[in-house]
Amino acid sequence: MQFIYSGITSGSIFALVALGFNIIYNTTGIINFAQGEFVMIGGMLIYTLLSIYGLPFLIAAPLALLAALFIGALFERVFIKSVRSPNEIKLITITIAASIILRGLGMVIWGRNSLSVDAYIPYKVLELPAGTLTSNSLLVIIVSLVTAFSLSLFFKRSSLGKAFRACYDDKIAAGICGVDVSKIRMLAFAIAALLGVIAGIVTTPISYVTYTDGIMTGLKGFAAAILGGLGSFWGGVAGGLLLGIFEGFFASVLPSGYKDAFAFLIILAVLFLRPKGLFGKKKAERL
Amino acid sequence: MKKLLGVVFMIILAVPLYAEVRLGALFAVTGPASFLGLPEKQTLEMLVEEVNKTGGIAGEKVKLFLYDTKGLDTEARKKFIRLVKKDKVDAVIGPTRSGSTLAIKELAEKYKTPLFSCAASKRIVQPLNKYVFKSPQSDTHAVGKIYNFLHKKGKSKVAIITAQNGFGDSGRTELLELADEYGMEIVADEKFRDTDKDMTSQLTKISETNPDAIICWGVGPAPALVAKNTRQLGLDSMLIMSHGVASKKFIELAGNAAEGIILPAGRLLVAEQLEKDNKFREVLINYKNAYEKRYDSSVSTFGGHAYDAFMMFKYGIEKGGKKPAAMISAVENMGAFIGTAGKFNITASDHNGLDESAFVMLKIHNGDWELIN
Amino acid sequence: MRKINYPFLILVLIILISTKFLIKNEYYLSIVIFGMFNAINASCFNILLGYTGIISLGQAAFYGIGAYFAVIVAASFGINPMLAIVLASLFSALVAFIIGYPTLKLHGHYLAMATLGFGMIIYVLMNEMAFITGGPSGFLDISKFSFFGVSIYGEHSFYIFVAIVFFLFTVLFEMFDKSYLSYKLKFIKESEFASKSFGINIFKTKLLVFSITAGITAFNGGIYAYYSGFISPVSFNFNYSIELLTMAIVGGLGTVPGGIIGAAVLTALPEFMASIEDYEMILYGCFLAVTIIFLPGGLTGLIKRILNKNASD
Amino acid sequence: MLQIKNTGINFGGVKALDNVNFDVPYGRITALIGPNGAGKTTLFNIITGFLKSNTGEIFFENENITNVQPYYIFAKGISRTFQNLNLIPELSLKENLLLGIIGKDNPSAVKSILRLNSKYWQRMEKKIDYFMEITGISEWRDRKTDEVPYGILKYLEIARAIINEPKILLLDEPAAGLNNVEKEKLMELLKFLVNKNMTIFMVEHDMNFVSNLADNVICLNYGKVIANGSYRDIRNNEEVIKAYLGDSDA
Repeated sequence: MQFIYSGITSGSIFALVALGFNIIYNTTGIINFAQGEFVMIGGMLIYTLLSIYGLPFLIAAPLALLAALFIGALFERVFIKSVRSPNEIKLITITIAASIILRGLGMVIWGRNSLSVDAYIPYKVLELPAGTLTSNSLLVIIVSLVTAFSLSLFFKRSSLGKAFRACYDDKIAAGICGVDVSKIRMLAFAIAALLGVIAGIVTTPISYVTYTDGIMTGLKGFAAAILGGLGSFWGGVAGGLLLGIFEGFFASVLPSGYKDAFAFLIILAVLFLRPKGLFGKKKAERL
Repeated sequence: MKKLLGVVFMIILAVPLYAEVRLGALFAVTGPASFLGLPEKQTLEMLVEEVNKTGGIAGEKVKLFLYDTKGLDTEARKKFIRLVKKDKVDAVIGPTRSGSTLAIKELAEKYKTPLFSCAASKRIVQPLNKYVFKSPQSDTHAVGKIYNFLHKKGKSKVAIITAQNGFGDSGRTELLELADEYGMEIVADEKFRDTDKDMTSQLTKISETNPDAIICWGVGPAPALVAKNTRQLGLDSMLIMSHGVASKKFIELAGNAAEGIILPAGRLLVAEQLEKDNKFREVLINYKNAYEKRYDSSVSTFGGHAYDAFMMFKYGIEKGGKKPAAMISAVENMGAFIGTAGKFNITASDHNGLDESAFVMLKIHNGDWELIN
Repeated sequence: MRKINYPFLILVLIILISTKFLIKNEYYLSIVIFGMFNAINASCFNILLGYTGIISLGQAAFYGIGAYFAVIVAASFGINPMLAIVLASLFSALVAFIIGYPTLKLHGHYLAMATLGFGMIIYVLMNEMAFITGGPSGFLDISKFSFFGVSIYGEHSFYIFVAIVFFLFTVLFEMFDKSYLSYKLKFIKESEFASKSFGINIFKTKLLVFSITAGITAFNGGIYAYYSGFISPVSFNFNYSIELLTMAIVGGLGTVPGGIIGAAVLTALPEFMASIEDYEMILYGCFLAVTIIFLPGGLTGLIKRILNKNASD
Repeated sequence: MLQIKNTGINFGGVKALDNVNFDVPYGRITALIGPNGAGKTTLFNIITGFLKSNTGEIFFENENITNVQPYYIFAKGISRTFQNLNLIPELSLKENLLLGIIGKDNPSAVKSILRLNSKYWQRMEKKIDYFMEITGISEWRDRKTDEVPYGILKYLEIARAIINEPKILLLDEPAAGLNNVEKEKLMELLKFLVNKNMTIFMVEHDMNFVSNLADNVICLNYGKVIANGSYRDIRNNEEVIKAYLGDSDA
């Protein structure tokens, strides 16, 4: 049973990263390979604000989130918008280039060691049926779910959120109806960066942050988004949680060295049976 | 005019006369192993600077050529050839990782260039390659030290959890191989990846086997997570780590969970706790103080490996000169010398020269290292 | 059936031969050798992505399969290395066929994920099947390489061997580029829908291309293993697949020189920057970004434009 | 020749095509008209095997070809064009034309790479020349597709569809985007083809174009056939007028 608790903890982080992927995918049609780097930067930012500048958490966290919005928007303007004659594959590659730059900056600015911050809430081990969960893990789960819910409200209720969905349905039509598609794109990156930074903030006290972290985090988030079905909001959340639980499950029943192989095997199996992921919708192809 | 030409001529002639010792170095300064490679690099740069300040080795200045292997075999291979063929170095210190060293082991012989590796695997010196030395202790010795310790405590049920990288793999091999010899029973054999963020699944499996001790073999932040998760699950088995975590950084990361962890390590970490007349004390404290003053960060045993490797190299040049064969035979006949990792006794058949005594058992207590006698 | 671009092939040949005679330093030779390995792999990647529209992020796995299979078979059964490499190549093509069968029905990002997942699984197997692969510590027991009785050892003789292999593959790629097959692939890439309605069996064609490029990549991997004398899983992880992607894009997708130029530049670049250390990663990333942003057709596109401009002047 | 029987398809509960019945007679030009979203292209896609119908059957020369693979339908002699052209910009017109034939002949890839089947290619060159001649695009032979006017690309696409000498040609809005001169030329080309015993079935919006060409017109609205007859009959059909007026209201 322990694997379910740990699976949900790591899974809720994958879910946040997967949401970041989905938001960008829905507005631009590309996969942002730098999404994992946003998580890394989130951890680094909160470390800097808390441990170096000694700010209290209630000031540091909003500052980090603000910075995230700024970084995301800047990211879009510098890397995505400037590409000449863009196509899908070029945009994906530019995000790879960007992820290398961000990783390099992370190393130069914050060094090579893993960094850690003190827990935001008192450490407590919660005894649950056939397993345990720490108070910090619980915080991760709660924050992730709250973030996901408020984001879904934003998309459903606010007019800006509706503009996002219009962009997803049909970019050209949205443009004609007065939606500023370019602005929406920039905002999509800002929100994706925000999600990454939230993930970075909540995980750093538990599992530290290192400048190389982004690669694996990004990969897992991508896997989660695909598993759930690209572009599907709750699919991303479900994909993240499932991936986390799979990993925990395989680590606890198989020789643990093979756990990643099995997690990916499951993803392959899902793709073969459902080529658009578990909750992915088939978008009508234009012929 | 003639005079001027003469001077110019003299200068041109003088350049080759003004000889220098060319030292190559390969460290994993970036990439996943960079927290090992960086202190090695810093240590070496510091030592070269010091030596040059005091007139160099055997009257010649040392010129350092240092490249980043990024922790990759192919990179190590390319950069080694670069050092040998382009920079024409007399010897090479490094690489950081065992895999990278093994990738260039044969090349060292081919290009007749002495290599002083900073990686631990015993496969680096076994089978013996005339040109390859290594300064860190072998995993065999660390494992022997741990098993001895457990044996003395009367414990025999051991669970192991090892990293899926060269370091963890090498440790795991030794742990499994030596278990019988020391009467240990391996009740669980789990693994984790350096990038894993949660080890509770593996540890739950371990806890079901109810071991006397859990031995974790890894480097970097992952072992700190193992420590944290062990505490979270409330496992009361003794937690033993490898020398791979012998840096202050580990205690910082693991926080309270580090309390009570036992590990074998070189004496560097407990230099101050050694008795005044201990033969290691002076060497260790000098290195430690110099490093910490210069880089404003706490010393780690990894940097010490570069220190020891440099000492071998320095001795080789002083006594043997730049000719590879002579340098090697000088190092082979170096006799006992005190390094940061322990007392070396390099011979023609043993290019590491350390034994189990290089390790002491430490316990983490109140956020600091404590010597176990 | 376009005409074969003989000036290009002759230029490649001249560069290869003059490299042999001009470069004596083994360091530079080794860089060129690595460049050629990368160039063949990147060209295969280019055929997949640039011609057929298959994004395969598992190419490193085929490279690794080739390397491991060749040395393991040679070590266990004592067969000739060259034969082992050919077997490895066939084996890898077979693996690609089996994997491709379900995978190539996927498209776009889903295909990327599936191939990436396949790469991860192979990577885990290389690490975990230590009883045959040597695990994370690597595989050391690699015999000396010989080709029909000629022993090949060291940078100089390997340069000749790899250069010949590289040139032959380049000729093959060029002939492929000018054959109807490349049109067919480009048609598939442009519109699967349209090509289907013109009677092209897309799935069969894709599967064939995927298997053959996997075979070539593995062949290349086998030679790499013998050249380097030591292999370990880190050389074949996900990062290498991404490197191939960037090489193909920087060089220029859908062109034969693309993979070669991309590989040459991105292999040489880090060597120039080796002494910059900490900033190397950032500069490398910036170089990539600038190329992608400002050069729509990659470096090949840039060269073509310059040549055309000169021709019209 | 081509018979559509009771064909129907649903998209998520919406009946895109509902019990469609009609015949396309041999050697004539049949036009399928109807307002946007009436299901014209959907029907094309069902005929050519890209969509699976939920009900009904399709017969071609008395053979049931319902829901078989596209390449089989192509092999039977049904060829089509597209609303967006699906040409390859980096290839010349000649090479694009080649794409129409290789799916049928399937020349050996190995021979082609090793350049061993030059006789075949010589024959193909002649064929390409002939079809470029009749579609009137010979002068653009070696230009790339981004260097020629849109009208030429339309002709090229038709040439690509007929180079494999199909029995029936399905055209998806052939006149769209053409100017009047180009339309005239296209009409002549189609008449020429029909004289050569080809059957043509097209989706077209341009009523003038349809009236000049079509022997038979079928009008589709909301997935149903609402009229079937000569252009003159259709023009006076009340339901058709209503459908088009309703469309222009929106």
